[in-house]
Amino acid sequence: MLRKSHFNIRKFIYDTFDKDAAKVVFEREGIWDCTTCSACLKKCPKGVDTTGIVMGLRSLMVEDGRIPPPIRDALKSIAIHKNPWKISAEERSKWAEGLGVKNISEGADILYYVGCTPAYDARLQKVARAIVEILNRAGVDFGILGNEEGCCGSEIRRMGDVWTFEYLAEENIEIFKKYNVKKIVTTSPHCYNTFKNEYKGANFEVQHYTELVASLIEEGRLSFTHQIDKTVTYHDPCFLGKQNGIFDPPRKVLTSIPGIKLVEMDRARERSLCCEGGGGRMWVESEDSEDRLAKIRVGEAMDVGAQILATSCPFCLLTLEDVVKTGDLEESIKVMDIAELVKEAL
Amino acid sequence: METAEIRIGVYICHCGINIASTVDVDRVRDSISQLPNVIVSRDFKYMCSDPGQELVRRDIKEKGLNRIVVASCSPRMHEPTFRMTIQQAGLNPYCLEMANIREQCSWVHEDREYATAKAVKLVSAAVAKVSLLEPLEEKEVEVRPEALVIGGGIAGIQASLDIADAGFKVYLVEREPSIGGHMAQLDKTFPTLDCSACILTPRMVEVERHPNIELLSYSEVIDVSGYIGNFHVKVRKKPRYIAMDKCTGCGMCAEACRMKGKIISEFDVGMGKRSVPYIPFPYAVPSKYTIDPENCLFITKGKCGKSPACKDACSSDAIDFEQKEEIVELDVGTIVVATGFDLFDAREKPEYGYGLYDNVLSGLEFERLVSSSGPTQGKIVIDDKEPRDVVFVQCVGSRDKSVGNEYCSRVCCMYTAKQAHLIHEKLPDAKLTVFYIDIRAFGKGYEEFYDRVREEGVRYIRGNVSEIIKKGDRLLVMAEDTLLGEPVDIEADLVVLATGIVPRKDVKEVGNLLKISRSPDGFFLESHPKMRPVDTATDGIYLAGCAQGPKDIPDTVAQAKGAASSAMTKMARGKVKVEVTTASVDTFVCRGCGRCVEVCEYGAPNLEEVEPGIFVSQINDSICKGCGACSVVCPSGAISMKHFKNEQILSQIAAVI
Amino acid sequence: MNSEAIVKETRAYHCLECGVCTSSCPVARVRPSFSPRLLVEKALFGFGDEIVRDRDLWSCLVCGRCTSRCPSNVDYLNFIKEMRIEASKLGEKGLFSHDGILNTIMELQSLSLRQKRTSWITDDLEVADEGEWFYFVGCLPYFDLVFGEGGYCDVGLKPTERARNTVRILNKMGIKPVVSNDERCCGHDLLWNGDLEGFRRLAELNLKTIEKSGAKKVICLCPEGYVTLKRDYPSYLGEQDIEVVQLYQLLADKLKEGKLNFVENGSDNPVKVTFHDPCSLGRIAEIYEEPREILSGIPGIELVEMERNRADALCCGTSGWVNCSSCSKQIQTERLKEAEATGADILLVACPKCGIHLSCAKYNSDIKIEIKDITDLIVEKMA
Amino acid sequence: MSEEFEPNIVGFACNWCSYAGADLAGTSRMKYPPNIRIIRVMCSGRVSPSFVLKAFQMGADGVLITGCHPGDCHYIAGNLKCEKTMETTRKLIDVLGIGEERLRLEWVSASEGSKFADVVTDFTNHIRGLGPILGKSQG
Repeated sequence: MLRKSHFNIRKFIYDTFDKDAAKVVFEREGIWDCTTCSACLKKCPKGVDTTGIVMGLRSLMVEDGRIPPPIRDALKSIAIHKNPWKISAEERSKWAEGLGVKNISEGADILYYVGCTPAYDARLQKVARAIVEILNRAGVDFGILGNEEGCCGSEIRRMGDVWTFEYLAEENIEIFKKYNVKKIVTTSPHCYNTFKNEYKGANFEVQHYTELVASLIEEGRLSFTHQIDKTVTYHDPCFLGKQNGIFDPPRKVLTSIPGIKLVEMDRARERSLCCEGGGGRMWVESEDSEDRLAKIRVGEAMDVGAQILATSCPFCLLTLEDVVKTGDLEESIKVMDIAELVKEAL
Repeated sequence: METAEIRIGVYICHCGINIASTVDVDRVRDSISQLPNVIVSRDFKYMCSDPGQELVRRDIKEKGLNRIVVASCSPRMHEPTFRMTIQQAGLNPYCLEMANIREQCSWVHEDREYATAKAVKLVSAAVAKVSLLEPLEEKEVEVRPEALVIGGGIAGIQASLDIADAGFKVYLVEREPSIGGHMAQLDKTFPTLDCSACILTPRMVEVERHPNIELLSYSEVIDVSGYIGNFHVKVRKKPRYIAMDKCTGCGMCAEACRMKGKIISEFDVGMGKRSVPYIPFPYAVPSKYTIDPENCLFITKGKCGKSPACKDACSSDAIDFEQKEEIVELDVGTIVVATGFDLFDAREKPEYGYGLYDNVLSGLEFERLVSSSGPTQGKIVIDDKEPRDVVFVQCVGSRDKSVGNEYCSRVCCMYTAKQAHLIHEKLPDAKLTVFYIDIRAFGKGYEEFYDRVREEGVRYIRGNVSEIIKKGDRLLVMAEDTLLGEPVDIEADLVVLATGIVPRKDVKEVGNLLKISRSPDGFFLESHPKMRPVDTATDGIYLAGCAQGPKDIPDTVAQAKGAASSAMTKMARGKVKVEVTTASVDTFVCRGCGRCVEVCEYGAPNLEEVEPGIFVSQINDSICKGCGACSVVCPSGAISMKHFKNEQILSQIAAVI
Repeated sequence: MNSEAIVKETRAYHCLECGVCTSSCPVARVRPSFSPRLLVEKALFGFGDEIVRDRDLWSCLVCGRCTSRCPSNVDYLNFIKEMRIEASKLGEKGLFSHDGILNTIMELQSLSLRQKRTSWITDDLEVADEGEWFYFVGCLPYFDLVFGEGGYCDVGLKPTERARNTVRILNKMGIKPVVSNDERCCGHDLLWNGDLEGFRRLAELNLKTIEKSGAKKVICLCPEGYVTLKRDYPSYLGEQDIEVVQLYQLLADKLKEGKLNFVENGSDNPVKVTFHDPCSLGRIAEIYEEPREILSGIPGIELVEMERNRADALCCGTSGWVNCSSCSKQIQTERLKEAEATGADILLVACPKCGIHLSCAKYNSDIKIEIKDITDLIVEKMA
Repeated sequence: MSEEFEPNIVGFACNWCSYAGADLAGTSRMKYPPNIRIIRVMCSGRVSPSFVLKAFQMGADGVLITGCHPGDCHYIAGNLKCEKTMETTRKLIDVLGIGEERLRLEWVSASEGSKFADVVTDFTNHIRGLGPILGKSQG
């Protein structure tokens, strides 16, 4: 991010040593530019919690009411609708209408936690529906929370509103307890990460859907009938790859689909480049869209000859597809979620 | 155990007025005289003076005393004095107990009443303990005038030569076919730019020729037992499949081999190729060939053409596929551990693209590339092209918690400077950039060398590299210039990673073998970081070189000489005193549970099978240091700590309360 | 009591010198110099002084095998106890295991210290301060710190789990027992190590505590606690107005009444278990069948008996935390091997101490059999 | 002696660091309360839990163990072994009702005479504040 914005994490760290942290963050530019991808944290030789510092400083801003309007709106929406997309909580499970998905209150082995974006965004709803179809095919006993599902709080925490995050976390844990949830599968790596690493006192197992699908394939519970003769490359989402070390299951899923030729970009796995969708960045527009990392990333995918750029994160899907659309690249490359590819091949 | 009646003499010292001004010595003397078994209780102005000591000696003789209590200063001060005193009068020196009524009473308290009361308690405790003390015999063990040196790198070579020069027999065990270690792989050495081979080879040859050194190359230590002076060592000599006495080192076998040029050369760190019969490098010692059993067609498949090509080619009939491994048993008095280090594997830092891009090299790979004996005969070429832009990255695998190595490897700053200089020398037009966090040029002539390299135009940028990616057929190196606070991207044709020093991957097994412990960084632990830097906690085992921690060549040589000197000191005297106050096992009580074995840092207790299925712990008192940890964990009460037995300490507790 | 009086008291003069005692003695089998017969004979010939100074006086396991087989009914157990009381007066003692901490723990409990012994009680357990039933927990809270996870001599056990199990079982039977923080060590080991005064102090404190709770029935899991409260308290402190019940007696009754039920097990392959009779529960309290009745009521369990069972059972090898030695280890190893030889997967124990001693012998050995307390099994299978 | 409760404190000091530290307090003429009586052991790892329990049983009001700082142990890790044992011992005396704060383990090096004096002063005052174990003055 340093390469395109004023954001320099090292300066923020230095300043916090001897100045009043709040003042620093008010004076310096760029605190909202961090995508919390944690590339710096993972590489820091002294193990400094850089991402934590960003979140901490942002929380000072939030406390002081100095929030960029779009972020303020997103935070407000979460408080009212329990999602950052300003749509009523009553409409949360609309995407599932007609699919016959059972509600978790009827009891199920697994809770499929859809997440805000897949629940409301028209593009991502397709992914959610694809996941439902895959799980049904494999005969997985699962249920959803329906309109009772609320935001996981991952992004809100990264936007600095730690108070609302804690409130959301407590509320969600209560709901999970109520339905005796033992295992959760998420669409988004962001929900996955926060459930796994940031929910204190939680007592459930959590999986990203690519992990579950990979194990279903391995157990022989999913089989493919359609061939997809395409060259595919895979973009590792930061919150799944770098931050949680899940590199192989998505690749295993892709390579099990007949016809797919998987090629790797130069920056793959731990080396993956962030798409800029994390850390609340979905709600702030980058100043100069010329240098968007997503654009670089799509370029890298095309360089290795990929016809499909596959990913497994709602934010990655949106940011990357946006580049393809605005750049008129739809003829040469297509951005798809792994779930969509699996569904197609079933 | 003595069964005779206990007759105690108690002597209370005034220490001039040091004790007497705060403690009422008369009262102490009188109270103590009432205690059971106390035959005499006296006070004296200076107990440590000649008349004071004489008083004790006379009483021992005249009154038949057999236990003595001296209440004076700290036992850390005068215990040796009074032990000698009573020994002169014919008593066992361990029949003495001191009460510290100066440092821990008169000097730290002001109230005379309290101080006197406390002194009475302290002396009573000493009386209580002394009546339960048992005479102990001091023991000496012989030290064999032979040493084992494990590892034939520069540390092992130096230690072996020093010990051998002093006239002692040395067994030098090296796992590889040749001695020389990592130093043999280096090109030039900083800061003086001596050619590494030029200064090392003569030492290697000296080892081979030395009448007191027996070199066991291509061999591994597999078992060590015993203790200082009397270690028993088993060494496995791996089969070379080539008779050492017949091989002339001519190399015809390697020439003839069907796998010639197909095997990756370990010495060239994967950058060159070799045959199955090989000599690691041209100036190897011993200069004998070895057949690599893992890649030999005849050994792995049982067939190599009609007959093995090497066998046909050898004119001295040295090839012998019938060779078997051999176990050699040695008895030595001391051991020097010089097992060296491994290079950090840069694949653990995937952001640098090592292992992914051919033009990202480790520090050692670059050494081979630049060496005239290396795969390119010293030409710096990548894909047949000379690099125009070269980037050096410091601290790869050192000072890095994310890979678990918090320490500084101590050599990378300087070897990077040297490598930059070597490129500059060969490719004066190349643009050289070094990314660093701090430059540590602490040795003699190091800072000057660093300055010289910078004067040569090498650009030093403060900030470490975050990522290396491909850009066309070149590399893009990304970092922040932390002095300017700005991002910096540099395109390069070659990146050299200053890969650090890490403990050898088998360091744990070797540690267990020798029963020596490791510090948190994983290297072998010295007895004291400052005062005993070459000793280990196990008497008779000494450390040299990078096995103990990262070091450059001068420090390695210095430490090797230190280790040699420590070993020689013990061997020169020929005898060594062992701890008297050791733990001992009542073998009848012992349940053989092994908790003492688990808790002991020195490997003194050992479970021995006395009858089938019945184990009993035996403590080797030549190894035991007397800490007493085993007696605390012993569930059955079978272990007692001489001079600090349970009942002795309990009697003290009862007396002080 | 002098040696002559002891001989009289314990009917030692009836000794036929037949040697059944010595040949029944597990210690004598591994340590030929130890002979119950010779000890008695020494007393008969007036060498009592020698006995009280003899280190072997403390090697007897008071397991009762000799007493139960003696054709002349010599009360060997009391003979040893009285001899030890005499020896204690002279300052003699056995070699304490674990540096004597267990003994000191017992002795310290006779002071008026405010213990914190009930912290093992978890929220799911129902206990009371007053009521009809008093659950006498015994040393378990202390054993937890010595033999539990991270303890001085960690043998992979969770002793207080036995206490929780007991309360769980009692709760299931509709009993909300009194558990008191003022409970003390029952005094068994002090008594059998010759400290009669220490035993009396503890017994008085315990009786007072039980009385205060209003309980008329005392339930014990620990067999040693059971025999001490049931037999020794009345004999040293007079008849008490309380009924002492061993948990397995109660459960066997409940099973017959249909009040103790177990979950049905769907699996066809029953788990093979074998059962180690504790000396105090078996030979001394003569409770042999009750635990077996309970086991036979548990579906999916097949009880296979060891060669030596019931009155013939071998001791777990140590008593009173003294003279635990290579002999003990040999006895324990023999017992464990005997258990393995039955082909059972699990060796069930009914006494916390047996559990500790046998687990200790298993430590660092090649013995594989799992050691489990019966209460673990009951709680697991209880419907 | 005064009417005030004067606790009995038993100290165990390891020979190499803490006992030397205590000696240094003496040679530097530092002052601390006389209630502590030190028993010298070669290593803090020699201190058996039974010593602590016996001390309390015999009437000690507090037990202070001092050993080398972690990493400085003359016997490599005896002090850490002691730390582990004493952690359990502390729990044990708490269950027994003696109170865990009556047992303290401190690291004192050979150069820390003043720390030794401070530790002893602090511990003595602390125990004095707690009063006798059995609640009535024995003093």
